[in-house]
Amino acid sequence: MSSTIFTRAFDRRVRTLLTVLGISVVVGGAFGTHTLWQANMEQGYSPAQPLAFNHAIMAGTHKIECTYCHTQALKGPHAGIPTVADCMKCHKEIQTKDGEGHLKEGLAQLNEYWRAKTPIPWVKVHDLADFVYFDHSRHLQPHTGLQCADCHGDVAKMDRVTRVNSLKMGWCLDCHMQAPQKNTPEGWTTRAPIHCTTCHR
Amino acid sequence: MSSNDATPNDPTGYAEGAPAGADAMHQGLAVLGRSEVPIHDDHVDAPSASEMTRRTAMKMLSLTAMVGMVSGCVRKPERRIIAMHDRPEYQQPGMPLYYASTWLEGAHPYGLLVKQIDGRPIKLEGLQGHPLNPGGKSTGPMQASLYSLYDPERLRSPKQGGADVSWSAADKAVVGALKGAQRVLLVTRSTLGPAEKALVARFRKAVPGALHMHYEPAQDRVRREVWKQVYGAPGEVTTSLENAKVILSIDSDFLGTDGDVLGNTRGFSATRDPNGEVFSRLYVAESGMTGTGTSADHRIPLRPSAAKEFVVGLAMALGGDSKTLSASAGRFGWDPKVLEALVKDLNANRGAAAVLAGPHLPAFVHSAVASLNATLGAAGKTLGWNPTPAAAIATDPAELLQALNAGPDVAIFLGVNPMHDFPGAGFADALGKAKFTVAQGLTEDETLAAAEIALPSAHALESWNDAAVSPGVKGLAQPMIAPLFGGRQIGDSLLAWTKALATGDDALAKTKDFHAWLKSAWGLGQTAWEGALRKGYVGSAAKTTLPAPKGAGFPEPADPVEGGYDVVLALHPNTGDGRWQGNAWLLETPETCNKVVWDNVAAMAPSTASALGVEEGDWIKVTVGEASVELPVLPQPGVQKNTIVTHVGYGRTKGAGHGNGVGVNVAALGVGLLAAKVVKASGDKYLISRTQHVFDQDYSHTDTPVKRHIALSGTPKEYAEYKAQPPRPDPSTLDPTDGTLSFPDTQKHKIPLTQIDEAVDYSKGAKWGLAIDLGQCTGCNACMLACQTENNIVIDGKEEVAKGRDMSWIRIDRYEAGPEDNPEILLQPMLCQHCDNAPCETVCPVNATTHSPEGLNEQVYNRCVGTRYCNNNCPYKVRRFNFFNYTGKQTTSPVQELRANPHVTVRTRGVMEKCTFCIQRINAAKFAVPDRGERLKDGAVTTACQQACPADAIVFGDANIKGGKIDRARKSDLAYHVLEEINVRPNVTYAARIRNVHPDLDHPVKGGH
Amino acid sequence: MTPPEETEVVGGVSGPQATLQKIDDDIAAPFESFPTTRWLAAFTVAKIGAAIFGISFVYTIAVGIGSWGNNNPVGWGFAITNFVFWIGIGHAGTLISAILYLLRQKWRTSIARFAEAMTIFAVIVALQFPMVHTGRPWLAAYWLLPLPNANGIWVNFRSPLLWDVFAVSTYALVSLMFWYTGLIPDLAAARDRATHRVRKLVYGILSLGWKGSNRAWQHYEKAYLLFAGLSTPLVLSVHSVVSFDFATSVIPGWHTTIFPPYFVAGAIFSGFAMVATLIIIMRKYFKLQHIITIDHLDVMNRIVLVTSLMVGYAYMMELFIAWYSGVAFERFAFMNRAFGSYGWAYAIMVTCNVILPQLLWFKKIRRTIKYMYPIVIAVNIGMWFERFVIIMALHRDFLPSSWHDFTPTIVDYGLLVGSFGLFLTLLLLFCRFLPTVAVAEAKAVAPGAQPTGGHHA
Amino acid sequence: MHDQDRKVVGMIGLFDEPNALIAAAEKVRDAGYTKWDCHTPYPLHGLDDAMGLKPSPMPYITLTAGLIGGCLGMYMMYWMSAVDYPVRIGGKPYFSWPAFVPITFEAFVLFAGLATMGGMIKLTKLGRWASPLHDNDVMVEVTTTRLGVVLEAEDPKFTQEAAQALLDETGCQDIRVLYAPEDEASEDEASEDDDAATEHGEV
Repeated sequence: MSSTIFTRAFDRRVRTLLTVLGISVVVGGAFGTHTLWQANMEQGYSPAQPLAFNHAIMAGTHKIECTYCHTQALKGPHAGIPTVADCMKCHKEIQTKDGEGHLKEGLAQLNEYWRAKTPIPWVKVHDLADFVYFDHSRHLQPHTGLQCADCHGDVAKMDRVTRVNSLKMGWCLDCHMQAPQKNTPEGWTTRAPIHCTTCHR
Repeated sequence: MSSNDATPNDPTGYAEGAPAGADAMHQGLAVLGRSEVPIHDDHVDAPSASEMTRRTAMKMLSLTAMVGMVSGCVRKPERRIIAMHDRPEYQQPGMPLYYASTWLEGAHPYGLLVKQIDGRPIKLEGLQGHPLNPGGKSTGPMQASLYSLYDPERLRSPKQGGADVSWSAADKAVVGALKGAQRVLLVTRSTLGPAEKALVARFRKAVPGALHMHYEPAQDRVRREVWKQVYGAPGEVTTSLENAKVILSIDSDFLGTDGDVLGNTRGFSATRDPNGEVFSRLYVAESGMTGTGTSADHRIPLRPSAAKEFVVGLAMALGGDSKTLSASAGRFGWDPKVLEALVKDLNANRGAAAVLAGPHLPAFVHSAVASLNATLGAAGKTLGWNPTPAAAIATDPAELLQALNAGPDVAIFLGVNPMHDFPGAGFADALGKAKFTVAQGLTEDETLAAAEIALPSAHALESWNDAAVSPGVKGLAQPMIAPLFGGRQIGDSLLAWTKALATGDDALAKTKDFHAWLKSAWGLGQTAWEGALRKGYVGSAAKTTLPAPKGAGFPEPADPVEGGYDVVLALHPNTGDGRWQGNAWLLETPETCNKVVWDNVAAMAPSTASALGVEEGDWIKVTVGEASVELPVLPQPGVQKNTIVTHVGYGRTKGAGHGNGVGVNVAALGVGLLAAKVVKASGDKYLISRTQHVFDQDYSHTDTPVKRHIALSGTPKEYAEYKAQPPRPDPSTLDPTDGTLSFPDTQKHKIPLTQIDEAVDYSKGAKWGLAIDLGQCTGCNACMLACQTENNIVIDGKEEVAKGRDMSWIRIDRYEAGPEDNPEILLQPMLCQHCDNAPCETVCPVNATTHSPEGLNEQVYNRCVGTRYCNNNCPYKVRRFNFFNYTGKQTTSPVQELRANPHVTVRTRGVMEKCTFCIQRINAAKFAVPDRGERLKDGAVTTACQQACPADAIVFGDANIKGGKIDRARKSDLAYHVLEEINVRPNVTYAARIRNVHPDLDHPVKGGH
Repeated sequence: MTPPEETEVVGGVSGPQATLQKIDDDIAAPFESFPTTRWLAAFTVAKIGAAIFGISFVYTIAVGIGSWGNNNPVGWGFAITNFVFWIGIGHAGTLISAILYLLRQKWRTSIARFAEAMTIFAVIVALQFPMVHTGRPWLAAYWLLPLPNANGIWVNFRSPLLWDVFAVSTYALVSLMFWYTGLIPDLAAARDRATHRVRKLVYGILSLGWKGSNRAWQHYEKAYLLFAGLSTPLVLSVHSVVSFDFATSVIPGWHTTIFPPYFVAGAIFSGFAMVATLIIIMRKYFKLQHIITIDHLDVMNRIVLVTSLMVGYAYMMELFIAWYSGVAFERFAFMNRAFGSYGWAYAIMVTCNVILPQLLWFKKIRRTIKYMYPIVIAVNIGMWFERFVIIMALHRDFLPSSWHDFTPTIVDYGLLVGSFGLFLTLLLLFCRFLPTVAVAEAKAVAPGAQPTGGHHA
Repeated sequence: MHDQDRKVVGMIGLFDEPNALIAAAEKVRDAGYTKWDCHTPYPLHGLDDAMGLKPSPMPYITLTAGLIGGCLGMYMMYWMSAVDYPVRIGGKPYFSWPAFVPITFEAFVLFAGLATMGGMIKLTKLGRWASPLHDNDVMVEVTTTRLGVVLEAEDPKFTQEAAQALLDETGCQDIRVLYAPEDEASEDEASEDDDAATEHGEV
């Protein structure tokens, strides 16, 4: 007699479908948000570099100060990447060979750049948007109490430099929003500014 | 910044490595071309090539150039840091270096301080302490020089017969033609430096038949000839207007285009404080409307062909016989009361008066003015004498035409463009008679295109040079960057040819290039040379006095023709004689008085226009002798009746980039002042693009004016009455930052301004404020161009401006009042007022515009979504919206990206922008000292507009410094805020202008004017 | 379109043929039968309009807002005019369904569903304009909401534009729920009438399994009443908030406290005019004259007349207050409104909104379709121009130096014309697939449908 | 299969006249039935009383949700503008509450509206499509023109005969037995997950 489509089985099917849909929307949304959350996308970026340079050896094993090579960090907005000539100031003499008597890979590459008189096209790891004006020297004033590693991570342990912090604005604000505190022996109390033109102009 | 901050340029860097430097540049460009970051619509692009370095050093390629590379990554595109191979001395990434130099593009070699970041010159300023512009001031064209440096239109290779050739091939061809040539014609600008002049002399020695001519398309040759005769030497009259109490200008735009405008403005503005020791009075009798006429206390519309009657009558009146003057006044419609006051003033201020006459007036007038000045005792007081001016007296164009018609073997044109701007007819034909033509210039302009050999010039900022700054002072110009397009400076061309021709001159043969020539000509030791480079000039100004004029007979010019028309072919306040016609910044900057951009128009009195039966945009035909041109009409109040004023240099067809096809070339008519026939011409309505349309601040739809009280002015008598008023009953009802009653309209400020919330406390740190003195502003546009350069402001073209979308962050509003034939003018520079109760901030839905704790109204481009609500709600309409991707549209070549100031974000489509009070400069000043919570000193920050303003009309600083510049400006009894009654609490304070009306004519004017 | 001639005079729902079955059949006829050529023709025209809208929209986004006539003083032009216009149109629906429901106006039954649908479509159309008017809608959609983000920045809750975001989205959502709630019993009826399996399935799913149970009717009726109660302050708030865009600014001609009531009255005015414009055609072509009677149109015309007087009063009042304030800028703004560059628009506005509707004082005009139709059309035009006139206050505000006129471009016209196309497309689809009159409600007020008190079988 | 082989889930009496239905409802109510319902194509005045239904709790749901929404809205604005990232705007305080009123109101309405919709769906048990009325093809009657009284077999007082008698007593001319669907008969017995079918008032 009845040919209705609205049977109990229909009800169950619709309900199952809705449940599955609901769960996938929630799970998918959470997964998508987590994946596309910009801070998460920025963290952990570790591109291959054109030259096999190893911070773990330089800053780790040999304990060379960061500013020995990144000379401008205390003086200006950009920390500065050493020029090939800067590298060669030491590496003219230091030409370490591996067990088989070959030059180490990075050194061989460096020599090649030096001979060709071309710069090294490093890949930017800590890359801020162009509309952000970050100044290294301002952040490395004594009273801030900041160390390079606070933002860049413990580079002295990194074979290849990895971005450990998102460097997104929310991350910046985490520090800038902190209450004033005494940071130096002289007892300066400062509070980092949080208004827009601090970083954008 | 003083010149002491300037770091000496390494003189050997470019000089020794010029070709390699150029190569490096080309490589750099190649990198740049590859790295060109496309202008994304959804991102705000910072200068993509921000850290390219250009200067010096063959080893260097570039420094921290961020190369956007396409990568398949979901992340942002991979970007590169190209560290330098080796770092040049002094260079710090992202930190500016300053170099002293000299600006050689005008007739007066002003000192120049070039700001260079990562090897790119990105901003030009006046050089503090320089003899010609000691305040470090600059003109608009000076500021805009950067545009032509990075102009992609520039010629990139020498050409022979239209085909690219190498420099050596081109030189070979030139030298080959010069060898054995009987008649050689060398045409240069009149502003050769001493070293170049010496080189020209050597060239003429090597080429015996060579004739050297100084060509200037719209020069003051006539005036200079008169001075030569009456003062006995080919010198130049200089001014010391700071000593003047009464100044009379007869059609001389001495604050805008005529003579040493920075010096004139500095001297004039020094006497314009109504509370100062001297408050000078300026009388201007002029034909058109100029910035000088705008600044006048009394302005007399003058038919330029009646200048003779004016001067003669005035001379006789000063001698006690005023009959001739009154007769002329009756005849030409001059206000007899003003003339009476003028004569009284001049008589009363002998020894403190000066008369200046415009360059286009006839010789007779100039000689009469010379004797008038002698009568007034101007010599040694208000007027001086420079026996060795930077500009030589230009050659009569007729001589040039004659020499060409004689069929020279070789004609060489260096840095001139007579094919376009030769006054009068016949140049093209005459040029055809030259057997071999050589032309050198920045771009392939009309002359270069017509020449057999066309050579690219290096820009003045890529060249070594020197200049006769003033008696006893020599200026030095040093290259700021290796030639971007492989150009060569004119001196190097001359040197190369002379070396090839002057056989047997060992010393010359050993001179490697013009740099070496210059260095040997200066003859300084290395330390002294570096000192000179560091300073930008050597020597100190010697005192010279204006000689007594000798009577010289000049023919009396013809009387004005009844019913005829005078045509004045004037210099444009921005593009001058047309030499900056390829400079789109200058083309888009509005003309001071009629606010026209991208055009030269026939400005005429509205009554003349109606007599001719024409309206704005109609065409007239102007006929002088055989020649005639058609011009679009602009009725402009204040222009003398039966006089057409237009500007020279327009109508370029080649090599001007955006300037090609802009305006009408009027050179065919002649030069200066001409008598013409004018009739209405047919033609479609022409779109005249103006940045301002309504000039009446009391504009109303009825007979009753709407009193808006935006730009305020008054007379001394009104000011005295105002000062005598009792203090306001309850000052506490007003904003404490305001402090005073506004002058002269006290009525509106009786409204108590209250606020429901407690006002934000700004007393802790700095509170930035700006003050503008309307009495000082001459409308020279230097602030606009300084702002444009500093803040990466785009140009968007004539059509966009016509739609009401001009992009300037600072504009100069102009208000006219009174009779149409001679209105009173008020100028008001208008920029973001940084209101404490900013209405724009409240309405932004995304917090893209906010307030800083230091009182700045901040605009964050990368947060802006572009609702335009902020600009709607801005009472001052100072916000500018990127309706299109203007940055992308104006950037026709990646080389232009080098021009951008890397410290200011480049804006893209859909983003609102506005004045930031040069936040990058504020931050730089803060970062220059340790962050110990100390207050910056007063004057530690200068905004770009303030730094450029030749009249010092703009002051910027921390209002919280008691007794500081801003504090003083705000406490002035002339200070007021525009639209104070809407309680937005602006941080820009204006000082009302006092017109120093002669006491006999001073009567309280009803209303705000 | 010319107004259809009124051929049969039907006494209203109380007509003798109006049994429940007849109501069902008549209302269901349009969506149960194959589309007529008329419908197809109308739909084609509407689709072309919608295509114009789509092209203009995409072009704007591709090129930039520069393709419009907007400039620096006039930051808002046609787009915001259209936005306010369509939001205003949307008000009649909620007003009819909510306020008249609360006031127990039974005549609303015949037009409520259609008016509600119109509300939703008008709001959909209106929402396009704030999206497109930034030129970068992807940012506008994402940044205008207070969503957590890695940049740690929030929106500005002080901005009337953000109030708009909340008000309009709440309004859209609540209107949609209200409309859908009303549709549920009718969808159930459609489900049970349907013969085709797919139709049955679709209507069945959409009806959420409505069974006409009185235990459901009890909560349903209460919920419907609550929706009406919520919608009433909401509808008043939405246009008040839209008016705050202008009223809270400092611009002379905008900075006016009368704006909220004035805008609400204007919205009802334009909404009713639009309902009348469309329903006159609909009742003719779907032969619903006995359900949507001339009496209903008469009542609507009276409301148009009343609201016309309200906006007329507002026009006079703002002129008076401008004069009375003594503020030079305010006085000028209103002088300029009447005599400035856009004086012609002001003249159209006053003529269409105040002068022409006065004809509705005459009963004959109120009850004759060929007379009333031009009037309601004129009101639609006039109310568009009212918003245009208000926004054009921007072209001459404080400083004469920055005054500049606004000249619309072809893209501006494309968006304006296209918005009607989009609206009609949605409306025609609605007519095609859903009951245009609230069936259950119509049945409930049919003669003999309710128990007579005291009667016992 | 014959009807008598199938499980009876209830009985429906169909009326054409509202007064008759009201009277019938009163009779069923007075007879002490608990699991029964009336089905009408439109809301019938007085039927709630006739059936003896308690007032709907909808208003409390709406009000509570609205108040929660309003408070959340204001708190969100306070937290975002004054706590998490205070930004100075137009010289106003960080917590400029007058400007937050419109959105507070909108949040009230939004939450209230959503809760009303949700509450209505829950209370009216929407989202359940299956019904013996569908199975026995009587749904179309009660959603278009006719009025029905349904007595459920779940009711303790229900027997086919008693129900028939009660409906006869109301003067009903069209009384039909509602059978369980044939293919689902057995399944229906054990359908514990389908609690809806056994719930009060659900048919």
